[in-house]
Amino acid sequence: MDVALSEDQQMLLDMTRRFVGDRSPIGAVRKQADTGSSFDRAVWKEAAQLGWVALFVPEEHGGIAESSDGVIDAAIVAEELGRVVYSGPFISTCVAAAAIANAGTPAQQALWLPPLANGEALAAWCFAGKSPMAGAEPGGVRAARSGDGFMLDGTACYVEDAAIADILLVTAQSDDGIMQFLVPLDAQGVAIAPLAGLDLGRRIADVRFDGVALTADALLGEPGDAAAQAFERQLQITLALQCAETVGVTDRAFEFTMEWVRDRYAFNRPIGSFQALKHRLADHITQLEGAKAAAAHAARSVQTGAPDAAIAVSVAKSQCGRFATEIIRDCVQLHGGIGLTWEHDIHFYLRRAVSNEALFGSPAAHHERLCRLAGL
Amino acid sequence: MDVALSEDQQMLLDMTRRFVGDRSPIGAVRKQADTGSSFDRAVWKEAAQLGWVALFVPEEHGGIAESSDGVIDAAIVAEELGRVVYSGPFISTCVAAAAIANAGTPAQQALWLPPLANGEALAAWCFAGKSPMAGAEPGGVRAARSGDGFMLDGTACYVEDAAIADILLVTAQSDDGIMQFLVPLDAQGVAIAPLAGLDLGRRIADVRFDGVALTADALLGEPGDAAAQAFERQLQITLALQCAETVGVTDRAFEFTMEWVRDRYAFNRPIGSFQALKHRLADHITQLEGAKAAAAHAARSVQTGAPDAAIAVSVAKSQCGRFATEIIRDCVQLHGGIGLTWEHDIHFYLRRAVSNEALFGSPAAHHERLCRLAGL
Amino acid sequence: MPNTAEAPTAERHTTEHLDTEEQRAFRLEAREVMAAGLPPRIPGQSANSFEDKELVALDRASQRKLYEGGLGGLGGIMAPKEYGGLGLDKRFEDIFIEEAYPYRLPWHYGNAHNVVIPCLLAHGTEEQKKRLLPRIFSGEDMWCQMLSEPSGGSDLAGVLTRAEKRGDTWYLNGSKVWTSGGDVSDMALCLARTDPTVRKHAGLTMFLVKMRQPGMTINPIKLVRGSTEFCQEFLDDVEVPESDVLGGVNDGWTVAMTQLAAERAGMGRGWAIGLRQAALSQYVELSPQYGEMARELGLARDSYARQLIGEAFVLDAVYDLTGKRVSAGLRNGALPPTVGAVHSLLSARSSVKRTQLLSALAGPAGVASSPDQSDAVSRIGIDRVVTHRIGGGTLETQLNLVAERHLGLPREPGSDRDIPFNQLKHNRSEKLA
Amino acid sequence: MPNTAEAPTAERHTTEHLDTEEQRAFRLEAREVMAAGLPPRIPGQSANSFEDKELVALDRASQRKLYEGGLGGLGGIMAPKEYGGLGLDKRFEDIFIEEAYPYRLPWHYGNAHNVVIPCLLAHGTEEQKKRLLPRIFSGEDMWCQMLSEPSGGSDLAGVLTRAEKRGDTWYLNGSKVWTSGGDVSDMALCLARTDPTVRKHAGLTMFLVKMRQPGMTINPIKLVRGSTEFCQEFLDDVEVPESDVLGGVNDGWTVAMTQLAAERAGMGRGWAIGLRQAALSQYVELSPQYGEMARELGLARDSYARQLIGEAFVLDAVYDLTGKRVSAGLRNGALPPTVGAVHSLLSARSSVKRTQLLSALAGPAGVASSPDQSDAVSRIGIDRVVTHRIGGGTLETQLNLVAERHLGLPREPGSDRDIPFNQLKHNRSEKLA
Repeated sequence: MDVALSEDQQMLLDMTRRFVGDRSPIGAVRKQADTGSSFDRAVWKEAAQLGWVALFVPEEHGGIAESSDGVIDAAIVAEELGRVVYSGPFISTCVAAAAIANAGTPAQQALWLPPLANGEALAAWCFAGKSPMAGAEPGGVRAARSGDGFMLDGTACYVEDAAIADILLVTAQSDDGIMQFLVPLDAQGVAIAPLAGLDLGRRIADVRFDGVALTADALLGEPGDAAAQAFERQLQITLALQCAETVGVTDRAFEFTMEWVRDRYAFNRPIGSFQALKHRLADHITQLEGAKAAAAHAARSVQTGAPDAAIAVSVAKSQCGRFATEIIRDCVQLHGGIGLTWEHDIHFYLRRAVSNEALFGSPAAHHERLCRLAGL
Repeated sequence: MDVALSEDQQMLLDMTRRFVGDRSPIGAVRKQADTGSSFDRAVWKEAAQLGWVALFVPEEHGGIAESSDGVIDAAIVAEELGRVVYSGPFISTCVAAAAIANAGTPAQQALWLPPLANGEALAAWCFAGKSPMAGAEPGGVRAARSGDGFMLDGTACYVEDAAIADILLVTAQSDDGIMQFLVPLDAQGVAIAPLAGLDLGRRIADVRFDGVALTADALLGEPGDAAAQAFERQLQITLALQCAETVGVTDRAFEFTMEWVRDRYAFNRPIGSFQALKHRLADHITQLEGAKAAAAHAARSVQTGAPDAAIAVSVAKSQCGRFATEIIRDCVQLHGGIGLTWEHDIHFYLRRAVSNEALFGSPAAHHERLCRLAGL
Repeated sequence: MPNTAEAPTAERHTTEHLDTEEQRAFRLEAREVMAAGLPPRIPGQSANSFEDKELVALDRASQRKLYEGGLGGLGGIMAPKEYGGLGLDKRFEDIFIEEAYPYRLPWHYGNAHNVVIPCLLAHGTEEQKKRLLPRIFSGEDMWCQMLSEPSGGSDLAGVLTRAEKRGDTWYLNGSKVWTSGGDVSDMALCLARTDPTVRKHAGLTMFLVKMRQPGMTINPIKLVRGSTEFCQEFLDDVEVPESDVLGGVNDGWTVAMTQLAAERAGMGRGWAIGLRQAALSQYVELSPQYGEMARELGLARDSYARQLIGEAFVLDAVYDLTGKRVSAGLRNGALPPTVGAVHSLLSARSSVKRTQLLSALAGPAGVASSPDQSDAVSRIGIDRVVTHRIGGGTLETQLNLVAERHLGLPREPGSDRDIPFNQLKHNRSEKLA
Repeated sequence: MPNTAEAPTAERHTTEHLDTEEQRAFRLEAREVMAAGLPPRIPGQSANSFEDKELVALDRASQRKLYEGGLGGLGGIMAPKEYGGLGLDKRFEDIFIEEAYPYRLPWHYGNAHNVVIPCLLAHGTEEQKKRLLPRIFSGEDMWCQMLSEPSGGSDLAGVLTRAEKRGDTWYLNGSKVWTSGGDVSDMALCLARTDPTVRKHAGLTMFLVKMRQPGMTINPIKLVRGSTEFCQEFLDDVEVPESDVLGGVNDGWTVAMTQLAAERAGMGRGWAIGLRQAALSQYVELSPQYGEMARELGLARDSYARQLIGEAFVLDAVYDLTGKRVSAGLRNGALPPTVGAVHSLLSARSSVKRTQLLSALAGPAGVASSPDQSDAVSRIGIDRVVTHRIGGGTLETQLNLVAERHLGLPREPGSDRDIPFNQLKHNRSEKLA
């Protein structure tokens, strides 16, 4: 989150924090894990009314894109969602809405944007393959022209929210370059293979496409360069929001760890008065400030389409990914035994941090991406 | 150095420490740096009389190999040399002596082993190329048969002590596999290009071979597998001694840093009573014990020709290389400003540690080597 | 604290050629008794897993069989005869361990062996030793240690559990936590405060407490991974007869020190046992598992992945070699006893680093695992989440031990050691389970 | 402490369109004076390098030219007119900095600008301000700070240098160290102990000391890399007239606090100046130098080398972005003033990490360099040796600042703050040069 929020943005932040505090506090994800239930759909619909997805949807389709700072505002929301390890499909749905708003035909927009904006429909984005660059570039799915339509084959890996989605946004490679499609979940040949996720508030799956036949109107935008640019923009939005979420996760875990070290006594002193702990915490806040700076810049650059947007998201991903895990891991350490119990909240924070570090491109993948962006 | 020294080994250690303490204390390398002089040849000859090189030379050529534990004993010496950042050509000369003792013809042995053992002659080993694996595998020099003899071409990089050597041990690649040669320094076409060394007690150079014609008797041992094995053994000896030296460097720097933190007061307390410093030092002694364990095991395995010798030296190199630098770097930090002055000894220690880390294969090169040894 | 390391699996080692006649006889007897009564060693099986009630029951039965077969049970070989032991020297225990190689020993009596027996021998009355020790050797009593408290963290002497005497009986009230095997044990060493008006180390007493009695509520603690090897106990007027004070009243800290020293030495012995086996494989071996992971992930040729794997090889080898060095140095006296703490710290640091390296290797496969992935890859994410251990003290305690005991650096000033306990600040007691 | 960062080199920025008429006039005047009197900016040239006596002399001349041209000299624009300044507001200083873009400003007066002038304004007598400030603006006096002592380390209030009064004159004896530019300065702020019988912060006094006088021996300190930007001074009955006490006798700590706060704010302003330029490049750029190094080393396609480079890109970008964030947060008040310490700490950590990454990239080329290697590769080894800086306080001080001031964590207990100075333990004074 930026150091300078507008009044509207401060209101958005306050409203989001109040809403998730009331309707989906950290206890919600524990309850889901304990009961094996999924996220609360009713809460999602209420959230949609607050405009979470509408930020990316034009007014004519029920959104507020024209009057908001899309990615920057969504990053404010994402950071708040991170603070409670929220389990709804925020990023997936926002990205799909942005993609359809960007390149959809009037019919596609009219069909999908209103229900995405008002919480009636959910979307998932299928694009990753299995490689060291998984999640940071397209792979896994291939498209071929077939008559007037197209045929999809392959497996999209690490797809968030596929199991609950109504529509799949699919990025595929083809002989004509990148192609993107909107594929209904019930299309013949689509199969979802759920993965065991470390983050108990996420639903991740591999999505198999086994000769999935699509009519021409499934195509989203123009194949080739336009689709490649659209893909890049979708990835940037995803990363900007993921980093903002990671910042929220870390910030909150750091916050309650600070309370713990101030309140907890050992040897007649608050443990936060021991110099070794103080120095570790000093290093953590320093890297956390770095993560905040990088995440805020990423959101700003992506929103404004700045020339450094591609660089900015990879920088943010590497910094947020690595240090969130490292900081929260040490916060667990600082809690002593209690931090290792199921009943303590902190493991939900660390699960999300570790998960976010690895998904949508590991730090290593983004280091490689930065080298490519630098022309190396 | 092993935790269990024999009486003889303890004597060797005591004698070496006394000798370098008297004749080549840490001040010697500073003096050389200040005056631009090289190492003290007279000291080297005295040292040779103590049997430093003779450890690798059979009795018939004036050595004591049969009655000593070659690499293990030499590692004891090397560790002591590290403690004073000794600047003589210990490792180069030992390795050349071992190589000649291993595969030399009677004539080669009779010519070179006595003067190497008694300090009259010095040797340097040319084998490294320029690649991520530089120093951990042969490269740089190629040999070809030419009439009855051979022709050498190429550049051996990062050669220690070439400028002061009487004889070059050269490992070259050829169509018949690895070949090794003994090349006199004044051979036509040999040119030494000194490098600017970080370690002020070392002389490092690139050695160029420009159509150097050798007669058949310059060949050392059989080309092919035998030479490859001889190369590997030379590398192992080098690494075992380098790691022992690095342990000595680190142990001594850690020792005087411990004295410093015990004696130095800030805020009416010894700075060694501050918990953050204590924890850093606890981590350092822990990794230093790891380095000692790995270095001692490497010397033992190389000396006994154990099946894990190749692995052991790479493990030791990675541990000693990385942590020596890290520990001494933090020791500099713990000294405050004085540690950054030319007049303080510690930079000589850190220079050698950083230099040892990079030479004869960086830790990264040895990680790669371990993967190859693991069949990956 | 549990020994969560795997039971040793390296090659068999024997020193049979060194046996005296008496030792040879003992060896053959051991061989026969073990063949008849012990379950086989299962490579990879946990040494201790108090969660696995069947394994605990199996160990109880094994301990009884060893005892009935005349081998003294785990911990009984070197114990004096008058307390039910065999009264033999270390050589016999070594033979016992050698012969046990093909079998599973009753490792759940490891705590009794390492800690409880030495404490009872050092501080127990004649009556206590005669009454309690044989019940350990025979497998009747399994023991746990109730030391830590939910208010306490690493400040062991800060116990809040109160013991008050009414008539001949002590009544204990409070809560203990991180007790391994609390729910399967019969007896406990329990530290409680008997005088809060003196400085904190001075007002403590060690009690021998029956675990199954009114007023004792034992709740397993669910950990992040779902396991429940530790318990929290709530003591509500738990009764201890006067005769079950161990050592003097208000002298409990002395007993606790014996206990901690025995625990540390036991850890040493613990891995010495492992190492005696591992030492057979005196060579460093590169575990094939990292390479297999890389192949599974399609990264076998990636130079960055190979760096991660190479560094993991080094991590494992250095940990192994340091263990051997420490073990050898302790045996021959070349290293001070405090060096054990260095090895513990290396263990903690190595496991964090290992999970970091493997997480980087696995990428998304470590946090979202498909059924066709190997377990080694799939568990990387959760290993990264639960990389810290409860046993062996907190990292801070380990760091302080190394700095103060091993390096001899000064303690923190401004200690609370001289202030009456009831004037100290402490935490409320949290309920973990 | 010196600003060792390179002089800013980013693109030129102007806010000319916002000028009032008066500002416009000032701008044009500045433009003219600078064009006539200032040397050109040389990209990559150090801002401060007290070793480079020619550069110091050049800066003295530039300062004089600015002053004589009516621009007040560095530090003079906002200073009151009665002390030789221009008495203008911040907007004019901003214009001055904008217009100075093509030139080298007299950065060796940065210390005066950032620290000395604020201290004199805050604590000086009317006479002192009138006498001393104009000499700074005009380039006559260059100032240094004599604070640290060879016995002192990070314990600034532990100064041993004694000041004793005989008649109207104070006599100073002792040694000071890490004085940037001690050998080229004319005047110094010097902290000395005037009463050792009271607690250490209470017995200090700040003196205004002439550097060139009998009894003052100034030795440049040779650093590892060979440079001599710092000095050690030995004071042997150095004389200071009564009129050159700054602030009250025994109230020197108050002045020192102003001085440290000004220095920190100055660092803030220091990079604010840099950033005002860098902010023009509001986008993150990936420096081509790492890629060039990789190509030179033949590692451009090596996936491990690319990881090292990628991480270095991130390190630089995050440091840059954090600087911008801190700067913006300080300007708009969204971040507390203490956040500056966070940025300093990040700088220290980043530079260590950067040298580590680049060392791994360079391998042997970093420690044994051939003449045909680039300087960027050749310097990696020595960078790794001298990765720590003297300026900005020790790492420990930075960590304590962040922990205590920024995070609000408690100070160490058992402080020495209430004990008379002559009962404290301290170190002997070492000779560094």
